[in-house]
Amino acid sequence: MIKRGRGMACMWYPIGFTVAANASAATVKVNTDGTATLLTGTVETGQGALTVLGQIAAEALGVATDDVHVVSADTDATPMDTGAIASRTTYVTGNAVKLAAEKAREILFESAAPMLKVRADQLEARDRRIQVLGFPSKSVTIGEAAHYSENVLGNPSIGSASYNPPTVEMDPETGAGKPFNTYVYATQIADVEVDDETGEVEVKKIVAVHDCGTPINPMLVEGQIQGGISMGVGFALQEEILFKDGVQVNPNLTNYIMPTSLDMPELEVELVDNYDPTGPFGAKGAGEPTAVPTAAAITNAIYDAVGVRITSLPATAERVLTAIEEKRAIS
Amino acid sequence: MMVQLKVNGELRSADCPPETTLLKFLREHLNLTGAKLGCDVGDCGTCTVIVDGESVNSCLMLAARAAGHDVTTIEGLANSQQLHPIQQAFEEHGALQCGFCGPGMIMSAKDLLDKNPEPSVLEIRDALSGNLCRCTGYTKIIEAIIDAGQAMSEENTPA
Amino acid sequence: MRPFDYIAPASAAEAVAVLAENGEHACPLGGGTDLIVDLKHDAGAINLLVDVSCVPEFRGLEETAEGLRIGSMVTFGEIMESSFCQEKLPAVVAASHTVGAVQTRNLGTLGGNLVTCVPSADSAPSVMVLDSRVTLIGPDGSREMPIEEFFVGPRKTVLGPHELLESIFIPKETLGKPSKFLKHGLRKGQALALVNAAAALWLEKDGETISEPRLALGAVAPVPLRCLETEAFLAGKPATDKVLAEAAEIAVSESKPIDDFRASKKYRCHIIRTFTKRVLKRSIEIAKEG
Amino acid sequence: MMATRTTDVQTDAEELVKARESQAPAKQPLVKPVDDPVIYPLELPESETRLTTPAVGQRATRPDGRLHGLGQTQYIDDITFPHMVHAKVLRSAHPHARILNVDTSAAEAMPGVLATLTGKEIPTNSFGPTLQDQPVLAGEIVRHRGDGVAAVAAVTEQIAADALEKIKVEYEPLEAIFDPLVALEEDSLKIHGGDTNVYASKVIKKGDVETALAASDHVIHQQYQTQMVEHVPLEPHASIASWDGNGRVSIWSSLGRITLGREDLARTLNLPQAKIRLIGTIVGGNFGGKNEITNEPILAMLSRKTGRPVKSVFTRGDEFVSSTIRHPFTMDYTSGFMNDGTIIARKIRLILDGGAYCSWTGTTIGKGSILAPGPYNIDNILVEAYAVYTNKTTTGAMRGFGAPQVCFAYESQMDDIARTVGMDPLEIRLKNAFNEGSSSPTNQSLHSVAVKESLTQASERFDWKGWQND
Repeated sequence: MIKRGRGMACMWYPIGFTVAANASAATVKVNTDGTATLLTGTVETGQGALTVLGQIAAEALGVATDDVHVVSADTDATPMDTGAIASRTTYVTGNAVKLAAEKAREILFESAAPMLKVRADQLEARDRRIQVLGFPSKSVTIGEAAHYSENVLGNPSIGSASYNPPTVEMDPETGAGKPFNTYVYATQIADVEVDDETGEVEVKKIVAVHDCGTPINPMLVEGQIQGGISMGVGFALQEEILFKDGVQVNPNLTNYIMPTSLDMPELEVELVDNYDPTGPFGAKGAGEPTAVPTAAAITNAIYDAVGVRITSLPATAERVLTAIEEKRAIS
Repeated sequence: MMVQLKVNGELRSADCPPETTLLKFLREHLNLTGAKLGCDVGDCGTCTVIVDGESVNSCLMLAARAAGHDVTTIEGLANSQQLHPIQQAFEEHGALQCGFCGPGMIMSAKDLLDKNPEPSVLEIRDALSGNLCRCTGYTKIIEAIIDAGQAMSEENTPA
Repeated sequence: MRPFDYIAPASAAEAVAVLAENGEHACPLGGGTDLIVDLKHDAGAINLLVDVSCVPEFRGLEETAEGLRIGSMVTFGEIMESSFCQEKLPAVVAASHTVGAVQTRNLGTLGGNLVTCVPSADSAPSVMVLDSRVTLIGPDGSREMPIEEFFVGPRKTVLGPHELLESIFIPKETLGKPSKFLKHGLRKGQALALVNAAAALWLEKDGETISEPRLALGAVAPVPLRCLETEAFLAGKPATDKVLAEAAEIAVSESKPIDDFRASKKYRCHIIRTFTKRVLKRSIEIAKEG
Repeated sequence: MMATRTTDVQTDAEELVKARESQAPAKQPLVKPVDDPVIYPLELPESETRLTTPAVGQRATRPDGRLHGLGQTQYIDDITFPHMVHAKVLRSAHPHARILNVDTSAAEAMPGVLATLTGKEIPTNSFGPTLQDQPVLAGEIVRHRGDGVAAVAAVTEQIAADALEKIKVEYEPLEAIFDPLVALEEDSLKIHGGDTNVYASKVIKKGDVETALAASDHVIHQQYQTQMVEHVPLEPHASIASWDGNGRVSIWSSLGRITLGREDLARTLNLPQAKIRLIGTIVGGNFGGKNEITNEPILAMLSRKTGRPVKSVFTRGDEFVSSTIRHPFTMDYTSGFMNDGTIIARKIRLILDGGAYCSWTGTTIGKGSILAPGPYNIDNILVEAYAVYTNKTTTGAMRGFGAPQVCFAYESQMDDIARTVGMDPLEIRLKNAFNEGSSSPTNQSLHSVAVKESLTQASERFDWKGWQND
């Protein structure tokens, strides 16, 4: 018989390394036509990091995403970066990019101020223009300001900066300290069906609501969450490297069972409205935490469906059936 | 041995050892690197190309076996004016993350939509089950294929 | 892959001759979904592949007065797309649909799946329950036999050194016979079978009595297993849950499942029991639906 | 010492390979088509999402996404250089053994083989993000089956693979430990010497857990276990190294962190960092598995020996056996709570199966321990965590660094607590969840906290309250 159940799990997850320094540096150069180049030492590993970093630079400069070209991942050309790890890119590298872009913007403000006959601190950059606060009609284009700055004043608009999240060493006896500067939070809820004659679990739907601070690019955050859940589903139900005498017995994609398109449930993803004042434009991060609560949500739903507590992952059909039979034997 | 076949509408030929797979032939002899090697045994689908209108794992097919046949690869979908509707939809939906599964995924989608322009979600999932993706959870890929199917139907409907 | 030569003969006779000439060094190539994988791991003595996938005698779905002839090199994709198969052989179509994924089904062939002869071959039970016969062709001409006799052991068939599987024949009496195929794997997509099960049966005019029952199971024994004792028990019995439960126990006793990393023997026995009941029950429902 | 093969030998090898014409790939089509059938769109309009200001908050499309869809992205395996050769690594035949001798002479004698490499030739044969306990190629001891023992560079991948079979390695098998609980035992064999297999530990202590457990209305205990999991990036690890006439080496790699990668390369190769250029390309999936060097130093050495660019791409099997994987956790959770559902104590013991080498275990045990009590206000906490060596695949960074493991435990236990006191799973979580300003297990005051918001919003979207089981 098919039994249905639901289960929830929430989680918290830190951004960046545990206490250890994990700095990022960035350089932003505004070209004389108002476009810009961002140099970052991080690597695009699929998350969309470069798109997000470009959006952060664009936001700080008041231009559009497409105006910023991102150069990355070449030790001969790009500044140091701790890399695509620990869900840190948007937050740590993002902060470095924002600071670098702001430095470049300061140079633009200094050159635009005499053009507009105001003080630099009376200016803002938006919609590809540098304009007087409160008087948007009084403006020059960013290209005009950059050209004037570089080719007339001889002061090219370039900014470099770095960021390292502030932490406090942990006490070796108690762990007390501030290992991370910020954390994200999430809840996932699973709707499952369990075949109580075979132990097979079919995840029908997962609702996932995640906090990532400000989503710099909501589409990419959703993609992270959906992908993280697919890893969570595999962790919950199917995936396991098996050994016999120290030799892996299933080191291939035929016998290592990761979810295919037919094994993934319908996913409903939402973001919590949140803002972290320590992140770039309020952003935190989204990469790893997406995979964290899925397995517990699913095993809690299995309990709800058939009343058995799976304490050992993965919850394979055989394991679930064994638990069901043990429960029947007791009752 | 000399292998001659039609790739993306053009006659191509190259001399290759008989044990050359179609994947190796495309990548190393024709420099068409869109199809990828992900597992080399037909599990992951990153090498998917279309031969005579049917999608196949090019890592499991010998180039010699494909000789004289009509092969379509990811490089044959767009033209100088526009992306193929599936490529367009994948881009708009952010359906690809690391992108390594992308060319194979898009070729499987093309095989499906060429035969069934309005597939159900289950039919799409079934059509993609030979293309593993570790980044996306397949969600945005499925959404993109639904959109692409609609776009392709509209293209084919006389105004 | 290690170097080998390749030849694509134009006829069955030529294929047999080439194989005979080259002895153990030659190996026939069908869809390649198993063989190419094997060759990538270890080519052994093989240095010549004889591609029989396009040999005309091994191709085509052909309806004759006696039944349906399926060329051994007909792909699973072709079986699934055939409207005749969809109508008359739904269990074979369903089994074909569970083989690998679209790309492998477009390359992989019914004959290749049977010749490879792994215990979990998905297509085997579905054609076994339809009283299929196979035709082999070799240096000494051709011979025909019931499909059960074709399988000898894991990865071993009756095929002689230079013999090839030419076709699978399904007699007209079983075309359209109520049948069902079910598969239990570790996931839904691209699943290898832990157990697969096929059944075919008629109900007598009373709508209750089981007639000419057939049951075949995959991945439960060294070869795809036709459950003759279970069938003998079911023949003439009423189609009740109690009878099916008893039949399931007989099917378990006929099976010899293994213990491996995918599942324990105990679990496989449980699935054999459950799936025997389910596949028979669904077949009965189909028979009742007429 | 770097032994460089003479030009004569190289030329001989090339001649022999040419002689096997039918076996070596011809790199260019012999019949050049009149029109190249590859036509990429060049004049495509950009998506509005990329052209709109403000940029933040836009669902901006990815410039790399378009290239992925066109098949135009260049991953490492899509890059070739003139005269490039291919490397393969021989893996250990034992989970734990002493290497007595490695004889590569038969492999080197094969036509098409240009160079071999063993661990003894690596200038500094160790690396690792926390402890440098992992060899690039095993020198004296192999500690799991994924350890490399020798490498070959040859003109084709197949010749390189064939050459591996010609390498003779003499081993003295040693006792191996596969169970982390056995590895913890005092008299167990010590995989890296010393007096313990525990190579990382962590304690988190807050309040007085024993007193609070004694004062609890209810105490429940459960042990939870998780398994070894592989990242399965669709793109296997790949890299190319090319040494130039200025003594600089350029390395294209699927690494996700090039700055620290270059430090590791400089250390293992004993080269100034300025002599190394490390280029990250678009990585075909990382998930934590591409955060350490693998074959890069080997390829650099082989490039220096052969004078050729050298490429290697992991097979899918290498990916499982030789890259890092997720730590299995054995987790003992004891929770003390009151009749109203308030959790007042949580005592946790974590044992991490650390595999053969440390890799990112330091981060995993740290995050795992800090996060282990869950996002809840619990005044009395004790977490003790230990990572131990075993003779299995190296466990390292994987999406979540221990968090998915401990979340499975703490969230399973939350439901059991709810059931014990007769509360709904949502209510028990809302009752105990962090607020803005809550004190974390390490006494950190938390900001921008959103546990309750996520719980409420998810429950509404799911219709938790209106949901019926059937």
